[in-house]
Amino acid sequence: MEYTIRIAGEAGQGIQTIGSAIGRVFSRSGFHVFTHQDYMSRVRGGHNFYQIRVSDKPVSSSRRGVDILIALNEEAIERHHGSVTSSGLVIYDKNFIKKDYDQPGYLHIPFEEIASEEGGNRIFSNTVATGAVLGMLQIDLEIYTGILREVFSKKGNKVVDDNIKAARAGYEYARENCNECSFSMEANKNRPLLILNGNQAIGYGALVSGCRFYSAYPMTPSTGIMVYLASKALKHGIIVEQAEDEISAINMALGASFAGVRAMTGSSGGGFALMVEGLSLAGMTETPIVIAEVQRPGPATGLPTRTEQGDLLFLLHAGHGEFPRILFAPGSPEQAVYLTNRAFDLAEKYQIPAFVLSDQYLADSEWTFESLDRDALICNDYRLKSPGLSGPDNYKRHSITPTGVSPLAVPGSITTPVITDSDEHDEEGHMIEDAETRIAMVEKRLWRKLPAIREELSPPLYEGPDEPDLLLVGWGSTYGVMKDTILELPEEMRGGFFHFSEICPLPVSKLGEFLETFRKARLTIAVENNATGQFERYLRAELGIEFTHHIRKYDGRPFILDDLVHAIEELIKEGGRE
Amino acid sequence: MEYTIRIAGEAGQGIQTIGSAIGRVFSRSGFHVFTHQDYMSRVRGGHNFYQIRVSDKPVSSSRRGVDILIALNEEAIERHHGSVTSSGLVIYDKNFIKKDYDQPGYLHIPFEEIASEEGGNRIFSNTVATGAVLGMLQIDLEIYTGILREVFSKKGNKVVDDNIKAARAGYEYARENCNECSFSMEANKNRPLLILNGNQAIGYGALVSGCRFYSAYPMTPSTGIMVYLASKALKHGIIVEQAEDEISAINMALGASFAGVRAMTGSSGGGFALMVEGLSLAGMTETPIVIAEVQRPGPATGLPTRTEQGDLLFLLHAGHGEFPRILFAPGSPEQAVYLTNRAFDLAEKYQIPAFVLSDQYLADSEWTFESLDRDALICNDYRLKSPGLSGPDNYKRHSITPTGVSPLAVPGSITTPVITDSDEHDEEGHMIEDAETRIAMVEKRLWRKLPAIREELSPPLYEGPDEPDLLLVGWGSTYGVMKDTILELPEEMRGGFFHFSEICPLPVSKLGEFLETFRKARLTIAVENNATGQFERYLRAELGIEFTHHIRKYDGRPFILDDLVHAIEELIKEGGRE
Amino acid sequence: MNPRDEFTGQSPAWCPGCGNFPILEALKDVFTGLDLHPSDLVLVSGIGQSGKLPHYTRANTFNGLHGRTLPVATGIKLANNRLTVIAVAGDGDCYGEGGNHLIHAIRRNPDITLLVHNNQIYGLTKGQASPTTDAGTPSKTQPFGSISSPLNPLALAVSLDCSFVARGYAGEREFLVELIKEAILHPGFALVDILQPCVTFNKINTYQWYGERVYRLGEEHDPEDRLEAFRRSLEWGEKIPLGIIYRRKGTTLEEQIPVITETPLVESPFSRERAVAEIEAFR
Amino acid sequence: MNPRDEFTGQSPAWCPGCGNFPILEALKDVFTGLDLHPSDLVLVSGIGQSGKLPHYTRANTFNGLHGRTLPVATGIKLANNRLTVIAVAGDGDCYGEGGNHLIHAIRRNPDITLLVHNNQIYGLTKGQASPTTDAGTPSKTQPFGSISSPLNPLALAVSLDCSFVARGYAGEREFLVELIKEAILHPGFALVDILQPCVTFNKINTYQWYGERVYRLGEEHDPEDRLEAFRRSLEWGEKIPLGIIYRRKGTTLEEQIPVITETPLVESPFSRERAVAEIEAFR
Ligand SMILES: Cc1ncc(C[n+]2csc(CCOP(=O)(O)OP(=O)(O)O)c2C)c(N)n1
Ligand SMILES: Cc1ncc(C[n+]2csc(CCOP(=O)(O)OP(=O)(O)O)c2C)c(N)n1
Ligand code: SF4
Ligand code: SF4
Ligand SMILES: [Mg+2]
Ligand SMILES: [Mg+2]
Repeated sequence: MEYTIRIAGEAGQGIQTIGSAIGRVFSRSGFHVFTHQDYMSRVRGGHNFYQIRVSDKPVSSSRRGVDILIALNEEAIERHHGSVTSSGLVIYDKNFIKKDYDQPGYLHIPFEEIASEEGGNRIFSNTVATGAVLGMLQIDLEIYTGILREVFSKKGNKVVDDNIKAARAGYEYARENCNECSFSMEANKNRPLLILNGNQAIGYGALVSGCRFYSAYPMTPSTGIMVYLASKALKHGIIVEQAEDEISAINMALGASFAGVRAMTGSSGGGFALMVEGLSLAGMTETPIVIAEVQRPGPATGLPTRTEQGDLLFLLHAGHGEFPRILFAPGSPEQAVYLTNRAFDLAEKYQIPAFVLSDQYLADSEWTFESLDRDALICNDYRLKSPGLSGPDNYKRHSITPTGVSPLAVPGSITTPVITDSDEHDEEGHMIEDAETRIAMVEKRLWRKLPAIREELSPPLYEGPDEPDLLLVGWGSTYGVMKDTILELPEEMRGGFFHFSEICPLPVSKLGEFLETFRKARLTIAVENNATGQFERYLRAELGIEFTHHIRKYDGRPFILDDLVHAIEELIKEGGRE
Repeated sequence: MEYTIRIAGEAGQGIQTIGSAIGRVFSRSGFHVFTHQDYMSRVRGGHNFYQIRVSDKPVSSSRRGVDILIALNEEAIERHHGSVTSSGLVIYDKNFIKKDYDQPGYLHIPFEEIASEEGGNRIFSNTVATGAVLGMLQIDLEIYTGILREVFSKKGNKVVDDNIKAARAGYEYARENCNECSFSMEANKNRPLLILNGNQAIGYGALVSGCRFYSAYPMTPSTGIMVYLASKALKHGIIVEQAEDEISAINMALGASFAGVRAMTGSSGGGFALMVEGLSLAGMTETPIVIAEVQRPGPATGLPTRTEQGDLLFLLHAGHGEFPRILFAPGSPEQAVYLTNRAFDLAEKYQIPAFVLSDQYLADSEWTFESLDRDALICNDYRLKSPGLSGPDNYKRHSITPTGVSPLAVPGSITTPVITDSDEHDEEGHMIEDAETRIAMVEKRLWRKLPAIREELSPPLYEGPDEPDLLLVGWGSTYGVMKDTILELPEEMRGGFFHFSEICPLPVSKLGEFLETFRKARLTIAVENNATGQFERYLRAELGIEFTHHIRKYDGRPFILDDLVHAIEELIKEGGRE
Repeated sequence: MNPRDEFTGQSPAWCPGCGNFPILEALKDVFTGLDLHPSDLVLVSGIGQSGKLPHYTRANTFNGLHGRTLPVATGIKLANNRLTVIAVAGDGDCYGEGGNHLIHAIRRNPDITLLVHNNQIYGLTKGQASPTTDAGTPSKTQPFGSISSPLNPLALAVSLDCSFVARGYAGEREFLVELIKEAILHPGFALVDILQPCVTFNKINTYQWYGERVYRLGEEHDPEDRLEAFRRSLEWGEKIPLGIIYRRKGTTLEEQIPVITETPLVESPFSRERAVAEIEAFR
Repeated sequence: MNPRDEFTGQSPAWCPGCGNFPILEALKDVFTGLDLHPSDLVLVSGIGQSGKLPHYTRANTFNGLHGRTLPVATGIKLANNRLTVIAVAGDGDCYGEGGNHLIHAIRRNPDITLLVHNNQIYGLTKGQASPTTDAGTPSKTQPFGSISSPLNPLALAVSLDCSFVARGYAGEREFLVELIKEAILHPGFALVDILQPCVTFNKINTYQWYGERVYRLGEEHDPEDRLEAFRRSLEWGEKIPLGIIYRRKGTTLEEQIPVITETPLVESPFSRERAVAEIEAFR
C-alpha cells in the first residue's frame, strides 16, 4: 500500500496547513510518511505544492506519479494533471476555481460551500479538503479531529467544533461521492510514529545537546531552526537572539560560548558567507561553536526557496588560515538529530567549529520514524569549572597538552582570568610574534588535535548486496532517494549505495570496506545535487579515487525517486560509457 | 660578487628609509637586488629588520649569512651577530646604543655625532648610516646624492644640502675607518635596473590595465596597493575610495564595474573573508572584478605583518554556489605586473572574478629587473558601447551565447536598460524560478565559459635540467627561492623546479610536460609556505598526482635560500624516505 | 510610446493590497514627471519585497545582495555621475543588515536618493521583527516580543547631518511623488523613509494605523534648522510627521573628488601610454 | 597583593607618549576603585592599538576581530550577566568596520560599557583616515584629504537614545576615571568616547589641540534632557565638552529576556530529561 498526495495552489492558500495535517494524520495512524515542499520566493500568489507519500513500509523520497491531487486553483490542474496516475484522482472545487472538469479522474468537492454550510465560514475550506482526502482513503477521522483540537484549542471551543464539523462534512462528502475511489488504507497496527523535518530535527538536536544560546539572522531555508528553538526558549532556558546581521550572529555565539554556554548559529550559504571571518576566529581562539548551514541554490541570492548541495567545498575550506573543523551532512531528520548532537559534543570536546550542513530539501521534508535511541544522545560537559584553580600561574587558556586540547575554563568560575586572542598567542592567550610559539600553536591546533578528531568520525553507511555491481555514492540529503532507488532497481543490477554523513575529517582508517567495495564495483556513480560534483572532487583529493559516472542535478529541485531510477537505467543502457 | 646587508633595530628608527635607499642606490648602479622585510605589528619599538642582497647576477631570495649588519640598537646586535659571516662586519653607534663592542668584526660609526656636526641635526643619522654603508662598499656616492635630492626637494634646498653633507661625512668616515673592509663592488656597466616590490607591482599592473576604480579598507600587508594607486589617482584618473568595511569595498567595486569602469579591490585574508558574499554576487551577476589578496598568517588576526601561503584553498572555493573564477599567484614583482594585467583582461573578457594572490613576503620584497615588455601588456576593451542598440528587445545583459559570454553594455550608453540580479535570472536579468532557465544559466556561467577560460591559462614555468632527478614544485611567492635553490644544489642532484603562477582553472591540456617530468623524477617535493600543503592537495584533486615529499614552513617567515637548500639536502640524506 | 508606459516592467509578485504597489506607481509618476529615461536611471536594490521593485518598472537595474544597496549605488555613481541613481531598500535591508553602509553613505554624501520601504517588518522572510518594528511585537523568532527599541531612521540621519531627510507614506501617493522628486532633485544624499503597510505580516502598523497618525509638516517647519529637525524626527506615536524633516546645502562626494571632472569617469580619457611610462619611476 | 598590582599585565607595545597609556592607567584606577577582581571582569577588544589594551591589564579577555567587539561582548553578557563586561574599541574599529553593531548594541541596551579610544586616525595600520578624522586631512590612501564628513559618535548615540553617552579625554585622567566608573555603574549600554592623542600619526589633534578645546560640562547641563544633549553633542571645534552628555533610565536587555532569572544563564539548570522528552511533540 502506497499513495502519493499532492496539494497544489498559490502561496497563501493554506497548502502547508493541509499538507502537514494530512502527514500528521498518517504518522499518528502508524503509517510511514515522506513529504517534500516546492514553493516560490513570494508570500502570496505564484505556484507552490506540498507532496506526501504514505506507505505501510518506510519511505524516504518522493515519486513523480500522484494518486490524489488536491488542486486549489486552475493552474494547479494545468501544471499537475499530467502527473496523476491512471488510477489517480484530482479533487477540486469547481465553484472556487470557476471551471468544471466533468470527466473521469476528476472529483468536484464544493470545499467553500461545505465550509460555509457546515463550519459556518469559508475559511474552513482547508479543513474540508483535508477531511475529504481522509474520507477518500477511508482513514478513521478520530485522529484528525484530535489534531484539530490541539491546534485550535487556544482559539476556543467554537472554533474547534466548527473545524471538526467541516472536517466531518468533507469526509462524508468524499465517501459518498467518490465513485472512482479505489484507495484504501488498511487500519494500521503500528503505534503513532514520530514525524519531523530537517529543520526541526536540527533544532531538536541542539535542544537535547544543551544548546543555550542561538543567535542568527533570518534566512530561508534555515529560519525554521531558529523558530523551533525560540518556541522552546522559555521552557528550557535558551536565549535565542535575532542579530542585526550574520557577522554579529556568529560573533555573539562565540562570545556566549567563551562565557561558558553551548552556542550555535545558523544560516544559508549567503548568510554563512558573512560568517567566514568569524569562523576563522573560532579556529584561532579555539572557541567551540556549532554552525548549521541550510543550503539553497547559489551563487548570491540564487533561488531562495529551492534546494542544492552547492556549498560543500566552500564550507570545507572557508576561513583564512588553517584550522580543523568538523562537517556533518545528515541524510534524514533522524540523522540530523544525532549528528547535531555529535556536533555539539565534538565542538566542545576539541574546541573547534562544527558544521551541520543541510539543504532546503531536507529542511522542509518530513520523515517518520519509530522512536529515538535516547542512549545514543551524548551529553558530556567538557568545561573546567573547578573553583580550586587560583593564582596567576595555574590556568592557561591555551596551554599546550599532548592532545592539543587545553582545559576550557568558564570565565568568572575560577580566580585566574581566561584570556584568548585572535592574534597568534602564547599559552596564556597573549599575543606573540615569535616563530617558535607560532609553530607550537599551529601544531597544537592542527596536528595534535586532528588524528583524534578523525577517529571520532564514522565510516559511511552501506545498504545493498555484498559486492555490488553498481554502486551509488552520495552525501547529505540524497540519502533517502538513494535508499529507495536501490530497492527499485532490477535485482540483477546488484545495486547498493554508500551514504556519507560524517564528511570532515574523513575517518580514513575506517574506510577499508568502502574502498574495497568501490574498487570491486563495475559502475560507481556519484550522485549529487549540484553541477560540479563537489563531493566527488573531495573524495578524489582525499582518497585518490575516480568514479566511473556521476548523476548531477542543478535545477534547484531535489532528486525524485523515479527520475533517479530512470537516470541510472539510462546510464546502463549507454553501456556504462561516459 | 654578492653581499647581504641587514639593517636592524626598532620600529620607528628609520630602518625602511635606510634599506630602501641602499636598495635603490644598488639598482640604479645596475646591480641586482633582492630585499625582504621582517617587522612586527607595532608602530614604535619591538624589533624589525630589512635585508638587502645585492649581486652582479640576478638574485631572487634572501640568505642567512649577513655581510654588513647595521645595528641600530643593542638588541639588533644580540639577535643578529650570529648571522654575520666571518668576513662580515657589524656597524653601530656606540654612543647611541651605549655599549662598546671593541672587537674584530665591529665598527663603531658615530652616526648621531656626524649627523649633528655635518648635517646640523641628529635626524640625519640614517643618512649618515646609509652613506657609511656605501663608503664601505666603495660605491660612487653620486647616485645616492641624486636620490636624496629627489626625496627631499619638496622640503627645500637646505634640507637637501644637509642630507648630502651628512651622507658624504658618513661615506668618508667609513672609508677612513674601515680597516677590515674587504668589500668591493666593481663599477657596473649595466644601466639602472627597475626595482619594485610586490604591492607596487600589483598597483602598477592595475594602473596599466586601465583600472579606474579601487575601493578597499586598509589591511596589512595589502595597503601598499591602495597607497600606490592613490598616489597615481589624479594623474591617471583613478578613483581610490577608502570604504567603511570590506563588504562595502567589494560591493562598491562591483557597482563601478557594472557602470562600465574597470574595478578592483584588495585586502588580506581576514578582510577578504568579509568579501565572500560579494564574490558570489560577482559570480551570479557576471560582473568583472579583480581582487588582490595579500596573505598573512591566520587564522583570524594571526600574525598581521608576517607571511604565509595559507589562503589558497579558501580562495579557490570561496563563495556559496558554483561559478568560475581565475586565480593567479605571481612569484615575483615582474610576474605580478603581467598577471595583474591578465587578471583584468580575463575578468572583463569572461565577466568573472579574477584573483591576484600574493603574500606579505612578496608584497614587501623588492626585486630588480631590466625592463618591461610593453607589448605583453594587454589592453582590450570588451565592453559594448554601441549607441545603436535601441528598443526593448535588442539588448539582454545575460543573453545566452555559444561561448556563455553575453555582451557587456555600459548602462546609459545604450537606450535599452542594463539589468542584472543576484537572484537567478533570465537573459534580460529578471528574477526567475523555473528549472529550465536555471539549468540554462548554470550551464552558461559554468560549462560554456570554463573550457575557453582554461585555454587562456599557461602551464607552469620550468627551470632546470632535462629530466631532473629531483623536482621542486611550488606556487606564488616561493618562485624566487626555488630558482636560487636549484642553482645552489650540487649538480649531481639534477634538480629542477616547476613554478605555478596561473593556478585556476588549471590548463589541463597544457600540462603534458609537467606531468611527464613529474612522473619521471625520483624525488618530487612540494614546497609551500603553509602547514597543510594546500597546493599539493589541489594538484591531487585536479590531476591525481602524489608527491614523494614536501617541505612546508608555517612560522610566519619566508623560506630563506640556505634553509631550503639545507632542507632538501636533509631529505636526500634521509634516503628519500618520508 | 506614452512616457509612463516606458516604465512598465514585469508583473509584481507582491501580495494584493501591499503598500509597495502605490510606491511603485508613485515612482513611475516621478520618472515621467522628471522626464527621465530608463537608460538615464539606475535602480539599485537589495533583497526583500522592496528589492523586487526595479523588476516591476523599467530602468538600468542592479538588484544585488540583501543589505548592500548603498555601496553598489555609490560605486555606480562614482563611475558615472551623469546617471540618476536611486537605491531602493527595505527596513531590514537598510537599517539592519546594511546599517553600516547607511551611516557611511550619509557621511560621503553622494548624489543618490535612497527610498526605504519601511514596513516595520521582514516581509519576504515572513514576518520577523525588523529594526523598526515596534517594541514588544511578538514573532516566531521572538515569541516574547521584539526587545530592542525601534530604530528611528530620521533621527539617525539628522544626527549624521544627512543632506536630505524626509518621510513619505505609501497611502499618500501624490505627496510621495512630490517628496521623491525633491529628493532626486536635491544634490546630495537623500533619504526618504516611506511608511509602507505590509498587509500580510504587519497587523499592527496597518493602513488604518498610519492613516490615523500621519500629518504633513507645514510651512512652520524649517527643514534647515537642525535642532528643530531633530525634535521633529523624534515625533512618533500619536502623531507622525510626513515631509522634509531636514535639508542642508553641501558639496557632494562627486564634486569633491578631483578625478571627476565634467566628463564622468566612465567616459573620461585614459592614456595607456602615460600609464605604462610610470614604470620608469621605479628606476 | 596590592589591589592595583592585581591588574598588571604585559608590557605595552604602544609608542612612547601615546594617549593610550593614561587610559590604561585610568582603567586600572577604575578597577581598583570599584573593587573589581580580574575574574569578575571581561574585557572584549577588537584589532587596533586600543585592541591591545586588555593584554596590558589583567582580566578575562576576549581580543577578537577588528570591528566585532560589541557582538562578542553582548554574547558574553547574555551568557553570564554577573560579569562586568567592558568593550574596548578604536574609532576605526567601532565607528568604521563595526558601525552596524554599535547601532544595534545601543538598541539592545545590554549592560555593557564601551570605551572608544578615539584618536581620529587608524593607528595600527599607520595613519589612514578614520570615520572621526577631521574633513580634509590628507593621508597616503587619501592624498586629496578625507572627503567624508566626520562622524559624530555622541550625536549618533543620542539620536538612538543610547542609555549613557559621555566623552572623556586621555589628558584628564582623574576625570576620565570618574566617567568610566559612572559608565560601569550605569545599568545599560554606556558609550564613553575618549579623545586619545596619537602622537605618531595624528599631527592635528594633539594633546595641545585637545587641551585648548576641552571643557567639562557643569551643573547647568542636564544629561536627562535629550534635545539639550543633542545640542551639546554637536559642539565640536573651538569648544569640546567633556562629561556625561546624555543619560536615561531604562530596562536592560538582560532584564527583558525572561530566560535570564536570578542565576545567570551559564549557571542556570538545564534538564536534559525534559529536553529529550520534547520529541514526543512530534508524534
Ligand atoms: C545575507 C542575507 N541574509 C539574510 C537574507 C534573507 N533575507 C532576505 S530578505 C530579508 C529581510 C526582508 O526584510 P526587509 O529588508 O525589511 O524587506 P521587506 O521584505 O520587508 O520589504 C532577509 C532576512 C538574505 N537574502 N541575505
Ligand atoms: C577585517 C579587518 N580589516 C582590516 C584590518 C586591519 N586593521 C587593523 S587595525 C585597523 C584600524 C585601526 O584603527 P582604529 O580602529 O582607530 O584603532 P587604533 O589603532 O587607531 O587604536 C585596521 C584597518 C583587520 N585587522 N581586519
Ligand atoms: S509580505 Fe507584506 S511587504 Fe511583502 S508583498 Fe506581502 S504585503 Fe507586501
Ligand atoms: S600609532 Fe598612535 S595610537 Fe598607535 S601606539 Fe603609536 S601613538 Fe598610540
Ligand atoms: Mg521590511
Ligand atoms: Mg583609531
